[in-house]
Amino acid sequence: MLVVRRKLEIFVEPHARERIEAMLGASGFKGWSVFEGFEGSGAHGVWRQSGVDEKGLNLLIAIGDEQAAEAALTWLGDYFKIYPGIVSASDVEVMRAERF
Amino acid sequence: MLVVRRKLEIFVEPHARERIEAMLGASGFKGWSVFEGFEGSGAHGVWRQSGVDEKGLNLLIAIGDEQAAEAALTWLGDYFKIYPGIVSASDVEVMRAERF
Amino acid sequence: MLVVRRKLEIFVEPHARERIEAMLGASGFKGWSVFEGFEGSGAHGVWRQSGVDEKGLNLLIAIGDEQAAEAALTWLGDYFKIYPGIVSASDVEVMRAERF
Amino acid sequence: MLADLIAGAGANLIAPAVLFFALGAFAGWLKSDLNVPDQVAKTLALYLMLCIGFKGGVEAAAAGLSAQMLSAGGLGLAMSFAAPFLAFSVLRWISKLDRATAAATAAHYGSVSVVTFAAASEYLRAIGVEFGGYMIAVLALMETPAILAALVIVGGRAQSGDLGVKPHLWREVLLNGAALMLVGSFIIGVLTGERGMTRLEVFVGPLFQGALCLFLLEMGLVVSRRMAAAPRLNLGLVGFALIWPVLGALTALACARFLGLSLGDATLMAVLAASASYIAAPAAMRMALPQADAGIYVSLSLGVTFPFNLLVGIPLYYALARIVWG
Amino acid sequence: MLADLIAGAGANLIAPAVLFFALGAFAGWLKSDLNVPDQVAKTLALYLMLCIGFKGGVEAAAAGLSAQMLSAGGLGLAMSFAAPFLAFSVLRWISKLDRATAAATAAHYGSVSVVTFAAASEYLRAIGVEFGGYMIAVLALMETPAILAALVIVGGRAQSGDLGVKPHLWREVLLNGAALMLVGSFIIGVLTGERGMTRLEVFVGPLFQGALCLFLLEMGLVVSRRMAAAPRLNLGLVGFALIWPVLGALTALACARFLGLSLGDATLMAVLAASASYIAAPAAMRMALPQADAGIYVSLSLGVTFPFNLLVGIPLYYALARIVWG
Amino acid sequence: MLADLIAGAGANLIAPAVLFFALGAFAGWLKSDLNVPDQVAKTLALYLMLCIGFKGGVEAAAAGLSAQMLSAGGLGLAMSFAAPFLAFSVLRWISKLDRATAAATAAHYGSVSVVTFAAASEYLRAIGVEFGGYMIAVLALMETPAILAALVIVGGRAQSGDLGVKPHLWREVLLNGAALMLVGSFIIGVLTGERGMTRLEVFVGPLFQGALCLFLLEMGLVVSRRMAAAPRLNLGLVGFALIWPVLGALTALACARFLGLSLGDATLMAVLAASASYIAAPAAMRMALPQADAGIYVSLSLGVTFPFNLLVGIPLYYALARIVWG
Ligand SMILES: Nc1ncnc2c1ncn2[C@@H]1O[C@H](COP(=O)(O)O)[C@@H](O)[C@H]1O
Ligand SMILES: Nc1ncnc2c1ncn2[C@@H]1O[C@H](COP(=O)(O)O)[C@@H](O)[C@H]1O
Ligand SMILES: Nc1ncnc2c1ncn2[C@@H]1O[C@H](COP(=O)(O)O)[C@@H](O)[C@H]1O
Ligand code: NA
Ligand code: NA
Ligand code: NA
Repeated sequence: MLVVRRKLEIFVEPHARERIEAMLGASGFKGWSVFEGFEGSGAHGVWRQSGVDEKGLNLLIAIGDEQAAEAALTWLGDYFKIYPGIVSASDVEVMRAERF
Repeated sequence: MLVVRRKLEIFVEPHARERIEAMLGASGFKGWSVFEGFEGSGAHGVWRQSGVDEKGLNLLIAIGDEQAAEAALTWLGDYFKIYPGIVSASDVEVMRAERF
Repeated sequence: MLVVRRKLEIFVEPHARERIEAMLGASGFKGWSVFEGFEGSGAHGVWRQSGVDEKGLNLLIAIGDEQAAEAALTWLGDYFKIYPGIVSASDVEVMRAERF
Repeated sequence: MLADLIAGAGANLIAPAVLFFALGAFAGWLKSDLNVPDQVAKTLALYLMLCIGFKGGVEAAAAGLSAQMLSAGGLGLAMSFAAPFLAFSVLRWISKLDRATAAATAAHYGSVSVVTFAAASEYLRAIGVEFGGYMIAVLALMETPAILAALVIVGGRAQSGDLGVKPHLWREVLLNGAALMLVGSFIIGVLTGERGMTRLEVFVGPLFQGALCLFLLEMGLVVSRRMAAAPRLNLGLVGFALIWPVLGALTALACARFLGLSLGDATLMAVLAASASYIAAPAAMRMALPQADAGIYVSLSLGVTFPFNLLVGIPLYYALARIVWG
Repeated sequence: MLADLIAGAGANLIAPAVLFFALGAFAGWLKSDLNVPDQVAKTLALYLMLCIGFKGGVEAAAAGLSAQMLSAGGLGLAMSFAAPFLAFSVLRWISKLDRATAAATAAHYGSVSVVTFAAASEYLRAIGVEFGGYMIAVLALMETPAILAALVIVGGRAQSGDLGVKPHLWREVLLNGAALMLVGSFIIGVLTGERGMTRLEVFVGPLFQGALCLFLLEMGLVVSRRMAAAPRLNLGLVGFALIWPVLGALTALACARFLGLSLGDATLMAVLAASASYIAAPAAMRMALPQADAGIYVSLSLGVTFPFNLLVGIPLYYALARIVWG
Repeated sequence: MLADLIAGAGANLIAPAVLFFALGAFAGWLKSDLNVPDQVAKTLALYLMLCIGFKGGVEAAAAGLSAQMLSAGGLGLAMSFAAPFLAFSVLRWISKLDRATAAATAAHYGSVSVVTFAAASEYLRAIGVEFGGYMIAVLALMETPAILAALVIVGGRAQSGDLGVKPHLWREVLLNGAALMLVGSFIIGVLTGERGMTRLEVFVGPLFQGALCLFLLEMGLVVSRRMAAAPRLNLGLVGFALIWPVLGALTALACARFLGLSLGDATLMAVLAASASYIAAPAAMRMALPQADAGIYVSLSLGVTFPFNLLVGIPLYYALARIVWG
């Protein structure tokens, strides 16, 4: 009853959220969820969500099939050449294969 | 020192949170954590947490043993027949086996 | 193009956040992201973020190499002997190996 | 008369709160990132309940029990419970909605919108028309019966079966936060009376207007975001969302006249009948009738009826009331 | 006298803020989803600190240095540091609490609750009793010593060992946000004096009451949620949480009388002695004494003593003070 | 004259809002956990826009169109577009910044800071100097041109290529939430005029001061956190961040004098020229020039120039204006 699918966890600056959601849809993902980060650190330094300056981080979680993940990772490969952030991929098991 | 356990990530509408927490306890999970989503998209359309209307999404993360996960997935299989949301399962390694 | 790295998901009380971030850096992680929990349950009872009392939970997600994960898990093993919380480890695939 | 009506409508349209709603709708339409953070919007909603409830309670305590009050309460209860049955039939007749979605939509139109009520009472205050504090109690009474009516309509057909939804549903329907805040603040208003009011005067008075502006800004944003995503609203449904409120208001005015309510009370009664719930009802319907299409019922009540009432309905119902009251 | 006491208690019980606390507790007990979002609740807490600190500072600047002020400060410091040692012994004697939990609980009762203080000063203002602005400085002075005392009591026994907790702990104890806000606003009040007050009058004055209502609503919710989850409170512990405050208040009144404080100052002194911390102390204890059972110390201070003081304690201590002051 | 200047500076430094900024900076420096939650800070920013815009709109409506208004608008537009070219050259000359970082920094200094403007207008109000409501429109006009200028400077060199950033960028630049709120509230102010003001008087008036205090507290925290993390600010860059504002202010004063603006308008014009954006510009630059170093441009504008203007600049520019205006 469980089938294996790919899960992407994409960490990006808030300004990219909309573009990346559009990309996910275009890549073949049928759904995704977005969460807001609180603080963090990376190659571009530390940040903390404050409401005063523009800093922040969104985590987009998207579960989909192999092809969708492939397409998204290719796009993100280009994206991360110039913008901050990271993406991780892993296998997860889900129910209702037709939904992903 | 690390042992393998099952991690469930359950994405559901806020009104179900309490019921699902009760179910997790009954299924044998000894702990779980809940996060609030910011926006997302799925078979039931797009949503965004706004504070004005009732939209929203909760992510429940629960790590437990095989049987607990099995029981929860069975319950969720029925639940997702009528309510929006998804669940993903995967293996993770944890310390202190007796805690899960 | 994708390489395998270790992902830690660390659930701790907010007062520990700063210390654990320092530890992650010292362990060799080059980045991490922090999220705020909403409610949850565990061996130390139930909690809910309220703004009135001091309760709360932070989820730190850190992706790094095997050694960094090893070092962090050792530290956390001691930490969880006396403080509430859990950690889970799993393998994920990332791009740009040199960044982790 | 007509000139009056137009002047009234014009005055309503340049009220700051209404303009902030328009600003929000405009910004949402342009896909600007303007938004009121969700926790703040939730608090503003709570705060509006507090003010409306508390002020109503203080005034009700000062006025004491009256026959008008009982009449208004009875009328409200009856309309809220009866309306969904009628709305259900009309919706099934004019559209191809399935039973569940039609029942859920009907629940929304039988129930009421607190923000529409708030905007209406500000409108009446601005033009100096008096109304009873107990109208807040009527508002509270009208939230729930419509939801129960929808459940009666659908009967055994609800799918939510044995997933343990029942007790949660009852709690959601009867004890949802907004309703409790409204009723609780009303009772606190009754208990503390004028003494309490002297302490909270600034908090519930001049601040209220500003908070309403901010909240309506966010509502405008939510409305235009939702309408951009709304899929299948056909002409029949949009027509329903525009005409039902006016007919509801007329019915309420007729009954109110018959029961001898005052001009202000009757106008608010009409506004309540015309308004559609966008918080309590959707929350209950998501739980109880998950097979119903939320895209329909929220789009209609929040996306069509709410703006219509805010921009046009309120001054219109008042104008109609003035005609009836002579 | 007794009639006065009862009247005072009655007046307190129908103060809006107290009633909103009751509403919150009631809603929580019914498991309603009513709640004040956490970021807003945190901001309300910060805002209360700002108001209390700033108003106190302005008043203290107007009054200048005085012997009363020094006496009150010295008394507060002494009581806050001494109380935990006594409370620890009592707790070990009447209950089977382990050393760490007993010490942590003792720290809570030596420290103070700012919201209780706020409610008490509103109570005094409402009945027209004056008190010195410097009492806010006393409040600030009393937050920390009790926490240090608890660490002294437990001594080397703390487990937190070599995980680098020390510097974080000191920062938490001495520089926690709430304390800094209170002291900072007090100093700003002293520096800007009446000129600053004219600018912030509305912000720190009439608004304060309303914010207190909202905050107490959320506190009521938290209290009843916590009590529903609280496990092992035996009669001895509950008795402690009810009787210790009264004895603390009496001791404070006696000392205050001896030192010649005014009626208002003495009442607030009693309230401070009677109140138990529910922010600073738990935060420090979670860090420093993780082996102590937070289920005990927070349930007692927030779940039992806080409501007791709010509903009964404040008018009671004032009545006792009036007896002593004649 | 000098005595006046010093007195003015002193009065500014003990304004509550400035002191709360200092408290925040101090708390941040001590690494206290004091903070204003992000959603509330965002709402405060929105609220400040609402107040500034609305009040300006009401006043502008009362005053009607004037030549001064057009002059001020034209001057603002011209300065905002021209400044980045000059700043870019200076920055390239005095520092080793790469083109992208220099252009991004230049955009910040051509654009403006609303909070600095707010603090300046409070300063003028406190000392009784009048200024035109249309200065808010000038403020709004000055936000964007500098950002466009930076894009012109970098030209084809932007890396963001074909990732679909263009439409999002234009929306960000032209329709960012803060700008829309400011302009929208200004228009609402114009439309509702005095009638709207009577309704919102308390909300946009006495409350504003308090909200500014809370917001500046958080700004102080952010500034010191950021400066603690800031890496490579050399003397040249810090010098630029201190001297450029003064030269900008002087230029603005000269032009304003030439165009016949009033003392108050000219002071605000100088403040606008001297201030550097810390919201609109960074957001646009992160999108459009991701290769530029945000550590540089935000640290300079938010970490150096903003505090300088708040603490020293505002009274200084006013003093200079008084010298010029005689
Ligand atoms: N190894 C990592 N693990 C988890 N989150 C990361 C990691 N690296 C970067 N991030 C997140 O992504 C943001 C931007 O990354 P960077 O481009 O490396 O600065 C960081 O501030 C973190 O919030
Ligand atoms: N493939 C997916 N990946 C991540 N989140 C999803 C996915 N599908 C659905 N969700 C989340 O679950 C919510 C409800 O799902 P649905 O029932 O498909 O509308 C969506 O709005 C998303 O927030
Ligand atoms: N098995 C689990 N799965 C997910 N989260 C957990 C689990 N156990 C504990 N937690 C989280 O960690 C917090 C502290 O854990 P504990 O020390 O077990 O009380 C809990 O309140 C949960 O938020
Ligand atoms: Na209705
Ligand atoms: Na105490
Ligand atoms: Na500028």
